[in-house]
Amino acid sequence: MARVVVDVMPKPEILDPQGQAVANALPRLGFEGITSVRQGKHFELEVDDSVDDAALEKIAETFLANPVIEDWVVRRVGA
Amino acid sequence: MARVVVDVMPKPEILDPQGQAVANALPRLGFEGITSVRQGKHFELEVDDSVDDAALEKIAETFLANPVIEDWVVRRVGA
Amino acid sequence: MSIDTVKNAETTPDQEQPFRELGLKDDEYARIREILGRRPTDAELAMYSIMWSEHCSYKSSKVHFRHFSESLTDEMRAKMLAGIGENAGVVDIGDGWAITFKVESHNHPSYVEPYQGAATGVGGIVRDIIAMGARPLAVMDSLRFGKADAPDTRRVLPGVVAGVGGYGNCLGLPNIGGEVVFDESYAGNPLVNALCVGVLRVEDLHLAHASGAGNKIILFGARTGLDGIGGVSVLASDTFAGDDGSGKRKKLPAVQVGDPFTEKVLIECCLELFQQGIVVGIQDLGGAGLSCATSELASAGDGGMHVYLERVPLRATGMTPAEILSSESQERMCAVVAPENVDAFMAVCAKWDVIASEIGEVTEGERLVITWNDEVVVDVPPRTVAHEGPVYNRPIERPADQDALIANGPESLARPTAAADILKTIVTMAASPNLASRRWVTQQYDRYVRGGTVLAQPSDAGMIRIDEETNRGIALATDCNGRFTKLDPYAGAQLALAEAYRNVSVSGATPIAVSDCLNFGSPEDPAVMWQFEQAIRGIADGCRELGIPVTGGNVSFYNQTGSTAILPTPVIGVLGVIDDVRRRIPTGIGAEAGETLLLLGDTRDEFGGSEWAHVVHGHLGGTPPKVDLARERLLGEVLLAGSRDGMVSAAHDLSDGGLAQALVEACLIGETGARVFLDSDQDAFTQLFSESAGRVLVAVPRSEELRFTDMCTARQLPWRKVGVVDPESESLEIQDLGQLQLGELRAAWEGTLPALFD
Amino acid sequence: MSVRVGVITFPGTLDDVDAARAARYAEAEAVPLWHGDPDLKGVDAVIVPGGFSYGDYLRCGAIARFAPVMGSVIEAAGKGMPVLGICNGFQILCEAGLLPGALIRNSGLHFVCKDQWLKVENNTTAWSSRYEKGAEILVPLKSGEGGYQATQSTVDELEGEGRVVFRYVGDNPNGSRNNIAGITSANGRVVGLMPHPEHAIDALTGPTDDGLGMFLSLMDAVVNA
Ligand SMILES: Nc1ncnc2c1ncn2[C@@H]1O[C@H](COP(=O)(O)OP(=O)(O)O)[C@@H](O)[C@H]1O
Ligand SMILES: [Mg+2]
Repeated sequence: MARVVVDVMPKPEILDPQGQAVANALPRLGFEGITSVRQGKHFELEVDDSVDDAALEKIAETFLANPVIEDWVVRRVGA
Repeated sequence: MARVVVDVMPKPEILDPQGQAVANALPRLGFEGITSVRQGKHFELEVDDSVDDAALEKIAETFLANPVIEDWVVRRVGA
Repeated sequence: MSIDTVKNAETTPDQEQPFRELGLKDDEYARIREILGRRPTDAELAMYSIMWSEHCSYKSSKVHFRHFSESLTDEMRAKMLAGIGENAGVVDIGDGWAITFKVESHNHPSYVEPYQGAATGVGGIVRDIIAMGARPLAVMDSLRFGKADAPDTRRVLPGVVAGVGGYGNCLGLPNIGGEVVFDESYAGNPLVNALCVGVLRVEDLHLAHASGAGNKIILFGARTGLDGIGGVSVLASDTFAGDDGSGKRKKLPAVQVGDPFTEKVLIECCLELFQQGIVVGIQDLGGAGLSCATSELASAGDGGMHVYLERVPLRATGMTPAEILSSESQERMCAVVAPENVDAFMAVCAKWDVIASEIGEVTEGERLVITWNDEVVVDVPPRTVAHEGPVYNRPIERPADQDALIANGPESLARPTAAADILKTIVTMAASPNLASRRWVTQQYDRYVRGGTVLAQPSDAGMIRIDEETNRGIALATDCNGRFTKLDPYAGAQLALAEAYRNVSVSGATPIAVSDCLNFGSPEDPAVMWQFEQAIRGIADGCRELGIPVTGGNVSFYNQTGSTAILPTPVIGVLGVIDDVRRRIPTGIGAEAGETLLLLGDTRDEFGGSEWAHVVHGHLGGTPPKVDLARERLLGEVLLAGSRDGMVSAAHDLSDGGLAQALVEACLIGETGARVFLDSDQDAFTQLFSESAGRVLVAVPRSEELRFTDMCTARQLPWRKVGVVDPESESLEIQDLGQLQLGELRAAWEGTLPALFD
Repeated sequence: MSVRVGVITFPGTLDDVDAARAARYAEAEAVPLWHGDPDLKGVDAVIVPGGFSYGDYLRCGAIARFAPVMGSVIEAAGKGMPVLGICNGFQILCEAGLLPGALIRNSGLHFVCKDQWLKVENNTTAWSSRYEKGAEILVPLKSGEGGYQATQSTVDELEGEGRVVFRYVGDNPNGSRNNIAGITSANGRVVGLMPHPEHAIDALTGPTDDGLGMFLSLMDAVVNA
């Protein structure tokens, strides 16, 4: 059994309305000094040991992320 | 200038329909061996050096996460 | 994990139990012991405490419901297929169609977690409608918040609106109306009342009950988790204190997260089950989860029931029987199925990917027995849980300050007299939070889905076509002016009823039934109980006079911040029928060339509780406008006749803000100018801003003017010509006062909510 | 000859009844297709309707595009069958690669339901031939994730080849690039758009009957094929 994290983020050149909204709101709420915010998705998976890195990469690329607009990172955490 | 990552996840006892939907879809797509999926949000912030950990914690708690139903982790990455 | 069984309870009669923490009074706990002849088990205690709560047992309100039944006439009873006491009322609307509808509150959860609270409120009321065997048709949401510019309103309102939309949109139910009201009294206690309406064939009505020994009980839909079991988590802790770090269950937030997709699939699954005729009945799992569903099904049936609790599919590990019984996990239903139909039932669930488990069966006995891995954890007479809870005759006392409130009338408030001031007041009022356009809210709701929506926001009533062949349809409106109810709960409740009735009438439909959601402060406060009793009597008497029954509703008590109660808010939903939706009456003027504007009804100097007094003077006092239900009925009849004969091209009821606001809305919605003339007999201010009830602004094609006014005269309905529609004009012109440009009015009316909440 | 239009239902599809009704208004026969069944039942065209397939929690259309029926739709589209994706259907067609680009959260972050003016930019597709080029039509828009996004080169290509079929008129309601409301495949047979023509087929239940033109266009395309 392993824990796997996949982070999916909008590509830099793609509009990120959610991150934008957060960035705009922060100064209004009195938080200064945040120069940029991007918002994406964070997945935590529990996977059997039989699932190899190639399968994980495949899941991220074909399913968890849309490569047209998103980048992603897959990492195994803990043991 | 620092990069900060905030991951926000539904609390374990709270229903996570998003993760659930992904978990249910995976076997149908031919991916076996994923026993659980939780889905949350991933924020990447660029912050001035003037922003201290307390401020970041405050931003996460009061704004990025909803403490009633979500847990969160703040970490500084790179330099 | 050691489980408290009946056997254990019998041998440990003196074990201390945290019944007070669970909300039970000493005498209520004593009664449970008396019923059982022993102490309750943990699981039984959880069941009784939830089912005997105010929310589930109606213990403070029940005695007052007799006003509803006592006021029923044969005329009112005739069309009612199911009334108070069922999941939702059902009325026969002709052609073999029946309509079921109900309003329910989800106030407190929406304050704690606005998005999920409101979302699950919509989910819950929709399940009530499905349980009747109906296809849900549409939803509405009646909302109350603290002051519009208060910081907390900025937290609560956007979340609530997004939640109502997020859930309803995903279910594919058009949102066809509602209310948004701001008043300081709701600051710590917003109101989120959701309404759902559904349709079925008369012969398909299913009242849930567990009859027929051997029939199976099937739980289907979402898994059961730790949601909403806040209170009951004390049972799992040694100390009853909960958060003591003992490794036992922490006190959990009583928040549920909704999964609208699961509910959408559940709807389709239920409809297919009903259609195939393979269920005896279906019961929704609402506030009290399995405790409620099992005890209600069993007591509505003619036998007992045995439930095997370990068969319930769980989402969390280590849940105790008490927790499973009290979980409020959403999107679950319970069905009673004859053994020979179980396979077919399971096949339908499989088609929709719905998890289903046989968790028990109907038995010969009279007891509800629940076992956990062969140990009996519940053994009770089900009626004592579901229906024979405590009933209170709470003390009632007219508040000491009621007279002072009434004495402090609006007469002394400064009124604008100069033309420019009156015009300015019109703009100020149009931009005030309670009168401003609701578009910021309603734009987040899908009103088109399923293709049956004939009228929706900003119309006075929502209207849905239910039969594409005959064009038969229904109309719905909800209303309540809490300031009127505060000044006089009896009259105020009737004014709410009158307004909702009128809103349905102006759409061209005929009102036929009422559902209400009674939102009040603490029933332990005699002044609140006085308001409550007065309001119920007002509604019951009013319904009798209008000839339309209350078919169901919901009571929500304890709506208060600290010890300050909210304005008494009996939200009234009125359902109407229309034989042909193509003759609906729109709200906006200007659809036909050459329209005359007529004002129907009497305008008196009535400003107690008015929006003008509230907006301009922050004043609340005096008496509310006079109620005349016979007049409302007459108005309805005249509008119906006018719509049948093609004499009315638009109609808009007058309510908050009076004639001025009605004119502004009719012009802006119709994107048309108008020229208005006031009467010389009465001062301009009163004519424009009075909130006298029983009035409607209608537009009639010039060719029909005489015919229509003759009809009004013949039927003794007062009318007055107040202007003409001018499609060429870009302004609302009021003779002797001046002009208001539509652009300026639109900016005022439409700008307010976006400025506050974007 | 009767024209058979398939209307797909996924779990969570909402506007399938409306799409079927619109097809019938255009005097086609509406044929229900089920997500789990790859059989297209011999239809002449397919509509992928609006809704929230599988809840759309992950990303709109992300799960639906893997449904068995979609394999058949992709194959049929490759052979020139007309396919229309409306709202969630548009999102699914993009996810499935039948149309380029993707749809993201509205720039205002709210679900938007409004009557929206559209300009017809291309009247040579299987679904838009009944309109005048440059005509303006009023149909409902109702979506939370309707912002059309694609790389600059994709947008340039679409514009260069005249493959933008509908464009928003007036304020951009959702942040779509170049005000794009709907696009077509290179051969003009597959069209996707966020607004809902099937909700504008009669003035009783919609703002206009402007949307009917899309379904009538299809009748021409099939009959003349
Ligand atoms: N929360 C809401 N949800 C849906 N529709 C709403 C909501 N609030 C107001 N509306 C709609 O906006 C319009 C104007 O509301 P309102 O001024 O309260 O109507 P009225 O005064 O006729 O009762 C109506 O069509 C009403 O149904
Ligand atoms: Mg009204």
